[in-house]
Amino acid sequence: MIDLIIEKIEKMEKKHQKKETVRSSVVLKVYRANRRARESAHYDSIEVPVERWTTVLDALLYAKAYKDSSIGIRYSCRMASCGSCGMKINGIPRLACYTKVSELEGSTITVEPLTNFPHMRDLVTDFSQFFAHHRDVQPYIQNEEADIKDKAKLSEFMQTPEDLDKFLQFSYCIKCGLCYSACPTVATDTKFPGPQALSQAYRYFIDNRDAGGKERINIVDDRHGIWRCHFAGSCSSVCPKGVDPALGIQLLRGHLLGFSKNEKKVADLQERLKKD
Amino acid sequence: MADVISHDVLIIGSGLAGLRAAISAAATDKKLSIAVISKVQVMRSHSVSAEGGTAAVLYEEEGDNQESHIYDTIKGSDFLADQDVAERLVQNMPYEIYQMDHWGMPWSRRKDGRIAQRKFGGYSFPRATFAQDKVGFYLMQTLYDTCQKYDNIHFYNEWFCTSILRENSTFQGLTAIELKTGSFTIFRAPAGIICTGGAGRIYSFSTYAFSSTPDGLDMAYRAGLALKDMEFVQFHPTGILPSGILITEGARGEGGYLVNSSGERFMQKYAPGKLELAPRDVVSRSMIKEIQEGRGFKHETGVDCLKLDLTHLGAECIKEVLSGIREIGIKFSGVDIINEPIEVRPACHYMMGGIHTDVDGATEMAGLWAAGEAACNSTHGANRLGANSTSECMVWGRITGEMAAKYAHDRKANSVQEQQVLDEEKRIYDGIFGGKGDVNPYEVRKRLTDVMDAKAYVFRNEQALAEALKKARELKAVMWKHVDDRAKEYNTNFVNVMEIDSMLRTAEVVLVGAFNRRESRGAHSRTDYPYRDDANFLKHTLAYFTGDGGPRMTWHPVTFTRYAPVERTY
Amino acid sequence: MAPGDVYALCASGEDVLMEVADRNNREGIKGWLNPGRYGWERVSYWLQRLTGVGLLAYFVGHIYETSSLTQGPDAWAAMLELTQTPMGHLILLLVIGMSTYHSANGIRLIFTHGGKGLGKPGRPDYPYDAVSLNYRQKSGIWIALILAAAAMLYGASVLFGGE
Amino acid sequence: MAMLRESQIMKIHYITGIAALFVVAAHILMRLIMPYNLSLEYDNVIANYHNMPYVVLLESILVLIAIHGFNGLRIILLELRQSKAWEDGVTVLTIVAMMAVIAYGTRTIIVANGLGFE
Ligand SMILES: Cc1cc2nc3c(=O)[nH]c(=O)nc-3n(C[C@H](O)[C@H](O)[C@H](O)COP(=O)(O)OP(=O)(O)OC[C@H]3O[C@@H](n4cnc5c(N)ncnc54)[C@H](O)[C@@H]3O)c2cc1C
Ligand code: HEM
Ligand code: SF4
Ligand code: F3S
Ligand code: FES
Repeated sequence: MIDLIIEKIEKMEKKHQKKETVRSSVVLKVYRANRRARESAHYDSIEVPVERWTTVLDALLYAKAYKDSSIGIRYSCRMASCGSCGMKINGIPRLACYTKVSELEGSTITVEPLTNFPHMRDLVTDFSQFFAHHRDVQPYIQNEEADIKDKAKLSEFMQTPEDLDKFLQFSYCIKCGLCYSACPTVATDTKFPGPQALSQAYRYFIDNRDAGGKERINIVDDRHGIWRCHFAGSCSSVCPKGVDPALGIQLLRGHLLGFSKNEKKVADLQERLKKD
Repeated sequence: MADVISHDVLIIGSGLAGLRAAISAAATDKKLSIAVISKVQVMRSHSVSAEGGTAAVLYEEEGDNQESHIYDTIKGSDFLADQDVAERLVQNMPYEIYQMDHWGMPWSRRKDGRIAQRKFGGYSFPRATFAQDKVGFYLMQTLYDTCQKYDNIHFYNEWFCTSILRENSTFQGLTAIELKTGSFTIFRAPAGIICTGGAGRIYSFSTYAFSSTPDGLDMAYRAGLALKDMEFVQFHPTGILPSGILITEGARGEGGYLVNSSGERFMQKYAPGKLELAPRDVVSRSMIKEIQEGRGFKHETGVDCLKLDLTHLGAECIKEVLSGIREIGIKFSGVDIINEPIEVRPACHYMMGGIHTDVDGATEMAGLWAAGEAACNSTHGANRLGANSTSECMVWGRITGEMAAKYAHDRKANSVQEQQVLDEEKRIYDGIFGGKGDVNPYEVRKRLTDVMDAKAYVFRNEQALAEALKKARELKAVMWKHVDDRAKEYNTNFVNVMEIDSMLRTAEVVLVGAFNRRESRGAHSRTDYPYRDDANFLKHTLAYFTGDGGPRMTWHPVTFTRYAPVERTY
Repeated sequence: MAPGDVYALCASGEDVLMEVADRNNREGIKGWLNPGRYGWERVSYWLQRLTGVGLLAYFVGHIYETSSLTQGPDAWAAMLELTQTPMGHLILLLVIGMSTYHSANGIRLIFTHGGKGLGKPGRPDYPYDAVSLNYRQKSGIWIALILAAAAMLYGASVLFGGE
Repeated sequence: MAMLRESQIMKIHYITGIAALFVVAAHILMRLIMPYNLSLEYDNVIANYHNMPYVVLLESILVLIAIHGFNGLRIILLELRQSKAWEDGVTVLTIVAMMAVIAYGTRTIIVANGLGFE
């Protein structure tokens, strides 16, 4: 019964999301400032033509090519896989190349740099600390066999599709920083690794090829570590790739609290299995 | 003079090739300091867009063998591949696949826990190793994360390299601009590896990332290195409209059909043996023929196209192994491939050509190597098989990284030639940043790429190429070089203008090469010379920089070790 | 400064410098002001905080209030005169609501923080809906709010209805 | 200061939270066995303080909530600013405040326990 009601509610919400409005032009309200040059911030309004499939990135690049070429913006793949173009669009962190103008309400679109990242220029922010947080959680396989020593004996670690599913979702992360920008703890705590790094810690922790663990766990079990997440969920609600960092964080915490047992058996190399 | 930063090995570009080279150099000699310099942040490189697979022979016990992979590659290349290079690729690939597995690559798995492989165009065995349909992304992630283990790898995110510094023919370093501050800096090192990727943005309708411009190629070209086989541009059959974003070949590998407006699976006519899984040049040509003969669809933008039908695969299969392109279809084309066929058209996808190297990836300059798509070691000849490119990046990334590290081991960075630095500073700051042009550079870019799309597409002919060349040279001569944005910090306008400058030169090389090659081979198809001409053209094209004039063209022999050319049918 | 300079600063432990380099553009607690952008979990986040701090303040106040007992009946009566006013009752009512919400939501959070009730990770299908932001969690928040409202109603009937 | 790992501190936080729920519930229910106003009369209150189980209850409420509440405050303050001075200050401050509140409350209990019975 309850499940049925819930399903109904979910459906209603989704229908709501799907709305598209086609316009022929929109006004981009672009945040402008050059930090290093100590320029003060202001907004520029630029009108650009749009079509049904125009993304906010398309619109901004059109503005850059034909209206004001000095707009500072970071972009690369234009297909939501490189993570360059994160910015606040109408107040919410999103990927510009992944947000169609037709999905947005109103004919003015406000674009601002991601909060919680040091600002550089216009829509561009500094990711150095974000990347450093990622590096700090030791995001790599720790295993004696990590580097293949004997090229004559090649084999893979055995990993069933079920083993894969345990971490696959978290490896969708494109390091776009939207979650970092949305998280209320990151907003005040400069030492908090943030949802991206913490969920990557879980991604490697739960991978059955990883034999490390203790050290990585001790890194996140810190005064400014994993416990500073209070399940605000904003990270998961803005993540464009379905990583659900909030889930990864809570699952890892489950292991720290002893709620979940670590039943991970470190995978065997395929060849050893065959010999047995 | 500008600030100087010294390292032992400089790696330019942080795509698959660059990262693989970095790890291999760092692991070869832990005492060396390795710099990875890239104009984008590491993980933003174009390689993350690669979708379908990485070719390797893994299951010999199940019927695959390396000889067959070698032959498929050579045949796919229309016999223009250097055969020793193809051998090297195939022999090294299994190791790379397993090494990636050990580093955490989420390869898709078979039920028995072993690595899964899928069918891909032009192969006689399913040997595209895949991780859903985000192979390039996962490879990049695995390499990037593995790089974090090494303290001797230093990343220079968002530094735009502008020129190679050299003494006679020995590498000495580079000049680069730090985007964040705008400062012009010299990098010094005894060894360097160019991994700057492809140049597909010289076309408008292209599957490439916006950052795939030819500035890396151009840098080598201006330093006197040859660009090889640049006329061979691969058009991938399935770019979606209107953006050109790719639907992976894996979609056809999993069983997708191409259909024309009479609902017919037209590949039956053109490649009865392999159907949709014929090599890309064959499929793209068939598609254009269908369109020319009036059996295409019209997309709402007015562009001709055909449809890729995946509806018969079923929702579960699509969600499992083609989730990425389903997302792309819904988001960028408004089509859920589970329910509807999706409109596609051949799009510029890969540059077979690049910086001329030998089988080890060494360039003509001592101390300088090239790897990945930027290099042309002639693995792919006139046409690359899908899934062989990420493979190439891995194999030569590793080889060049190792060789550069060994070379740098007992060498010190030399002091650089001051004059070269001053000249370069003059070229970019007086010539470009301080330029007095009044034509909008972005308009120049649009014109150029539109011309390339129109005249140097799947089918080419003498007249069209001549027109395109004329147009490209006109654009080059127009007074357009200027930068409106006067700020030093994060000046992307400046970067764009420098990219456009390199695009003009590289497009010219492509067009001259295509003009000179009066035959049809692989991806280069001339309607006025419809057949392959082994007597006159079984050789590589080389282009050298001559200053403001066009390129100086010469030829280079192809290496044969096992297979004599035969007619290529599928 | 070289790229990664902030990282270098973190590593060298120069806290003060890092703070300056880093505060730049942090949203700060201002970010709480528009929680509607993000959804119920975000509301739960700051309500848990506000009620926590509120209860702590009340708790300290309550200890002070009861300490007047030690000075005899007169002091106690004087204190009651101060607290047992309509205003005091309103505060008490708020405390009832806060503690009900904080406890109920707190219990949910303890499970959640231990990874329970969130669903399992797995292949995400487009359109990506995070499993952790599921309706079990959302209903948990609503239930806490409803319980708080109910407790406040009951409390009001005791506090104001008794006369 | 790092005598406890953060995970241990948080376990204490959760346990004290849940335990507080029970004792506070008991505390409130005891006020409801008689009309609210009556429950506040001096003699009735003092009577409570002579009831040993109730004293234990009050003391545990005091300790549990002080630990839980001040640790909660510590968390919030830690997240607000980060520098060694601030963080050390916060840790010391919350521990001192916690102990002070417990001591002060305990004093009330002890004194009230010794207060006037005929
Ligand atoms: C959509 C798409 C899908 C593909 N799918 C597959 C597939 O399934 N299988 C397969 O095998 N291949 C595939 N390919 C091909 C393959 O992805 C590329 O060939 C390969 O990724 C190239 O890698 P790279 O390392 O050489 O260069 P890139 O990844 O392009 O990296 C180039 C690097 O050089 C840097 N750079 C460039 N210029 C400069 C400069 N001036 N200064 C500083 N840095 C510079 C860039 O910032 C970037 O980091 C695909 C290609 C596309 C376009
Ligand atoms: C009665 C049962 C209670 C339970 C189950 C409970 C549980 C919790 C939980 C789960 C948290 C969140 C910790 C986090 O997000 O990391 C929390 C925070 C907090 N609690 Fe309680 N609590 C209870 C009572 C109280 C009381 C009575 C007080 C007041 C003295 C209090 C004060 C706080 C404070 C100040 C916080 C910090 C807020 C934060 O961390 O965001 N709690 N509590
Ligand atoms: S977890 Fe999601 S939002 Fe966060 S960086 Fe990764 S992809 Fe972006
Ligand atoms: S938004 Fe922040 S508080 Fe936790 S659930 Fe996400 S990391
Ligand atoms: S440009 Fe790559 S994610 Fe938007």
